Amino acid sequence: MTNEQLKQEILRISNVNVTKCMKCGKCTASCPAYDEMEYHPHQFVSMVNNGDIQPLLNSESIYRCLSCFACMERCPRGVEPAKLVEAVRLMAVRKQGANRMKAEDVPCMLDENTPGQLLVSAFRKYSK
Amino acid sequence: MQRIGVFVCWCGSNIAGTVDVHAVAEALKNESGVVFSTDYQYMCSQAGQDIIKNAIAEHKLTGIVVCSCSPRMHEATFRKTAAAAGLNPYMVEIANIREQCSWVHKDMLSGTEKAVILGRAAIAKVHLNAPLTPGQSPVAKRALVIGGGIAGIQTALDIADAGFPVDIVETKPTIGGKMAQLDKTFPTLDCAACILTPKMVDAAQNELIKIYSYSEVSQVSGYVGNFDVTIKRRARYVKEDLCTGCGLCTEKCPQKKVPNEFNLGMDNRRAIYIPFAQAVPKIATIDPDYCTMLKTGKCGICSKVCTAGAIDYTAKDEYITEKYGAIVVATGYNPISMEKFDEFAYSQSKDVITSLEFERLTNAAGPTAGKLLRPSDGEHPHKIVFVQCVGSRCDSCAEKGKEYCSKICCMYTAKHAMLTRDKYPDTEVYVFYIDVRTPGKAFDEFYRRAVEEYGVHYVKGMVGKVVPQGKKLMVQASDLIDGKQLHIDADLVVLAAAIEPDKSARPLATMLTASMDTNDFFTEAHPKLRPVESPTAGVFLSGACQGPKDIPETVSQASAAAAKVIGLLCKDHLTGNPCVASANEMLCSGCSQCANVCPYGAITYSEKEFRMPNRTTLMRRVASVNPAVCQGCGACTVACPSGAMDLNGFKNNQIMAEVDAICRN
Amino acid sequence: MKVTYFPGCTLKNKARDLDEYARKSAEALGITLEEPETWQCCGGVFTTANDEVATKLSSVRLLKAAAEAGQPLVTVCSACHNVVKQTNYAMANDPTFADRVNRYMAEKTLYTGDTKVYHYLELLRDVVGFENLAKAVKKPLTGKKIGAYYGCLLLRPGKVMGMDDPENPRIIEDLIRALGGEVVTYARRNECCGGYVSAESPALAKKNSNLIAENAASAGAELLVTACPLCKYNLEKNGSSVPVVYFTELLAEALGLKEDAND
Amino acid sequence: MSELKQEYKPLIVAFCCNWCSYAGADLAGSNRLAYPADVKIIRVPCSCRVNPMFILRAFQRGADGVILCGCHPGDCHYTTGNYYTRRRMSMLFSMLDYLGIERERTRVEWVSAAEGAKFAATMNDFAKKVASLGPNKRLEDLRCKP
Repeated sequence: MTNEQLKQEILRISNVNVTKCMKCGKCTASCPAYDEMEYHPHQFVSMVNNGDIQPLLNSESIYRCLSCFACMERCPRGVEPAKLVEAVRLMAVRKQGANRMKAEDVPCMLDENTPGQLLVSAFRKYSK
Repeated sequence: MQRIGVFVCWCGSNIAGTVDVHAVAEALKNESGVVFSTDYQYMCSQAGQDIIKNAIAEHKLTGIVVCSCSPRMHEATFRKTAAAAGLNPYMVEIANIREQCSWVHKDMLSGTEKAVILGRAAIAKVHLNAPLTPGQSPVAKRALVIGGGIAGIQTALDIADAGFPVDIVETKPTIGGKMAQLDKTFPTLDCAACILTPKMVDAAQNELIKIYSYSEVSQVSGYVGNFDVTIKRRARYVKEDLCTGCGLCTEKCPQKKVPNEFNLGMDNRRAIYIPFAQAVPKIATIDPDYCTMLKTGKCGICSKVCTAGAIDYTAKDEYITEKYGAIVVATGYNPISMEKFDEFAYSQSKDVITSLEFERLTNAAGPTAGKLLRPSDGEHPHKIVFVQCVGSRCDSCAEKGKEYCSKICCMYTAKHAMLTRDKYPDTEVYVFYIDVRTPGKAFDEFYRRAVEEYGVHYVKGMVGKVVPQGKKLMVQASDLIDGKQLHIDADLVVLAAAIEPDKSARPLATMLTASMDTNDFFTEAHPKLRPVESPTAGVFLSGACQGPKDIPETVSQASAAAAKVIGLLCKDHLTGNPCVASANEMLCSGCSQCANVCPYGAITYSEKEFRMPNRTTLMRRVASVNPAVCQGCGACTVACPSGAMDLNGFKNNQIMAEVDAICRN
Repeated sequence: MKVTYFPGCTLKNKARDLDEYARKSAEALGITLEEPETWQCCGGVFTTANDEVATKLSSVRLLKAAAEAGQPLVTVCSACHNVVKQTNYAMANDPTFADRVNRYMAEKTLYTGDTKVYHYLELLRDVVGFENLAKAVKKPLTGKKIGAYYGCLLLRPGKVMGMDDPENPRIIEDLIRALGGEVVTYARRNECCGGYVSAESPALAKKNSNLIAENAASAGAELLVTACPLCKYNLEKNGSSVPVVYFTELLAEALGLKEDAND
Repeated sequence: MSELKQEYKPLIVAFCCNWCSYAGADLAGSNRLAYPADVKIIRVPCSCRVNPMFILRAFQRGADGVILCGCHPGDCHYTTGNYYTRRRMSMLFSMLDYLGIERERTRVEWVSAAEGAKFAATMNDFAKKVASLGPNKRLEDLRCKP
């Protein structure tokens, strides 16, 4: 896919209007996973707008987003960067054999208190 | 049947070059009602006008058509010519055969053909013209200024300077507005009080200016030149004519725990109070929400200590009615509530403050006597974070904040940062910005000085979260240039809150039938060319009620509004435009459709008695148009379902006749 | 009042307390919680992707079951609540999505987002009323300094959840007050604990959980209450200095139902 | 026959508001920006003065196209007149559409006093479109013909 096609695909999945962004950086200022991310919420907005999807697809950042929606809530422009992260991650894991998490990984993540909610959520986020 | 004269102008070769003017004059001679038709080199010249005048006399013309340049050019000229010859000026129609014919078409044949058609349309219209006389209305030579901030004061002073009486209505106990609360003013850093209070005193001492403080406008009727305004004078429980402003009562009042709104609640005042030392009028006011005497009937200390006998616990609201020729709205602005932006922890920590609160904290007359101290513990802050654009520039779908730029924040934040660094060089100052907007004389230079000379840290980025922890405010922010997330342990966080129109503006706009935009700012009659007039005739706009403005801009707009008011009050009578709407009462069903679309509130309804067969009568509700208020747009004529509403000069049958004439091949 | 009650997967095993005390308290407050005979997982997380239908179907079935019973739907777990409310919002406000879902399910009747979804907290606030709840309290939590921990899923996206001000929530605080406890507010109460990323990056979850616990402790909280099993897990796993309990447990305690449970 | 076709000149009525579009038309003239003589302008104080009846009348009398020009939204001399126009015309145009009148025969265009070039370009384009549609037969009332 060309950059433009990738961009359109992300915009279709996420239904985000990236042109609304005024580049204030409040999303990135709000992000609790900042330190673990290579690309930060405001960069997702700008890179999607520029069609630079490939680096995002290859980045660990898409698995570090907590989906806590802080960036969405605080964006003064209603841009919703979290939806872009989700869209890029889905584009990555929807590929055949690209599941991030496999059933055999589970036992080593468990301890006696691990709630089922964690596993269900993680599988939903990381696998298809 | 009209007797119509047609005058075709050559305009040198401007028209004659592409249009066969003789042929046009000849062709139009055959039109019904035309008794005279001629052409001439320059109709607008003295000789040309004489031809028209002579023809009117000689042929007893009742209407004339001039085929010439655009009516926007010479309609007024030819109307005067007609009037000079004793013909009603509104019996003149212009066929635009220059701008809209000879200049845009190349060949003589089609140009001439079109000129004839345009002439025919004008003739068809003149057939239906009726003489019109502009209405005249007297002008009450007194102005009302609503709002006593710097905008209202400046407008009032300028109007009074021209010799007209002005009344200022201010809801607070004193005039002065927001500017009285400010410390210094950008970009010259003169003290706000030093330049404002002399103006307040000027207003108080000017014999032509009457200040109704602690009052509000409660009713407006009438129209340009003739407004009847009812002003509610709220009971202040202190007789204005007796109080000397000595302030003894405000020291003796036992009710000490009233949040002081002048200091934005950062300290307390008494239940009887004078807002600040330089208040105008300097008269005490009793706050009925806190006064023990008014609430329980037990106390009365202020009355005992008042040597002037000015205290009156039995006072009631009073209403006065006054006639005004012009009204100026100067209701100003307020910072928005920070309630919905609690990611900045405004409700959680006293040390998160708004910029206006910062002004009070640095003001020598403020709660800390001008020392910059943390509201929570009175300690000197060593690290201050300023956050710009809080609630400004938000998208409408973000459901909080305002869509517009509040315009003044970049500059006052630069001022705050600079003054802090100047007075307390040991304090680190961060300013988080999205863009720094400094379009104004000496503004960008000012901002650069804050950065270059005073070492203020300007960070391109935003604050995402403020976490009060212990005595510190942990500020989590982005630095977009360095690509970092910053964590600053600040002592004070200052929010540049967006500004919004005062809440009183919306009901006032309804009373004045003045229009507002979606943000409740008053709309101007034209955004570029009539910026200080409301579309409602006789209502003028001054200051931030029209849009966010700094002091220099507010003062220039205030003076501009005053100039417009003076221009109006100078006239003894207002001559209206006779091309206004009028309702045919026989057809009107009183449905209110027309009033709903009228942008000027020119249409009113009344019950009228109509004669019916067999000597009976019938009461019916019918519309009537106030010709002094109607501006002649014609919106009502189309809205009217019964065809009762029509527009003089552009009547339905006139436009229809033009259509017919153009389509008659 | 009868409501359809959806406990969700975690409440059936690791978070039994959350469920058990919710049921007891409801009973004491005169609300009948009717658990559907069969139910599936809520979906775990609500994907914001426009084009995803299958992962949202189980929530739609649940919402539809409540609609058919003519009852509001009550959830307790923050995550379930988030998924169910977001799905319901999409069904009500996104006709294209609703149409795809309805076609996919191919049932006799269509579902268009009509079910009223309450979080148990909202039920307490809007149906029972905190004033009435205060009157029902038998053992007030007097003297206990309690901090509310909301996390992310309960409040955000604010427009969809419509539960409380996402930046300055007060519903749990009001509950604590109604139960007679002393409220401790602290700024990080709506910050994320680390969520499911703790599966991948325990360090991130540890950092976030610690920041939250520290902030609460420095504000003087002696106890944190939450509605989310994952929040509780992350905070406890990362050694929160402040103990964490479910809000239903606190509720049951104040209503005098807890000893009964222990008996 | 083909010669006759070339001879066909559409009849176009343009309603222009006094404050913006009529001034824009004047500016087109001052700048000598040509457009077909088929366009005949009627001056109205505001685009909101144009009663849908006027447009129907023009079609009835044999006009092939009717264009209505007003100030840009937000710039109306009377503040809100052009908003009324916009709503009324969308109603009228959908009714005309229903009656089988080609959508291209009617148009609303915002032309400011400074947009002489836009005025001329608009008229050229509109005249071309209308010419390509051929004479208006559907609404023309032959009884009105002399």
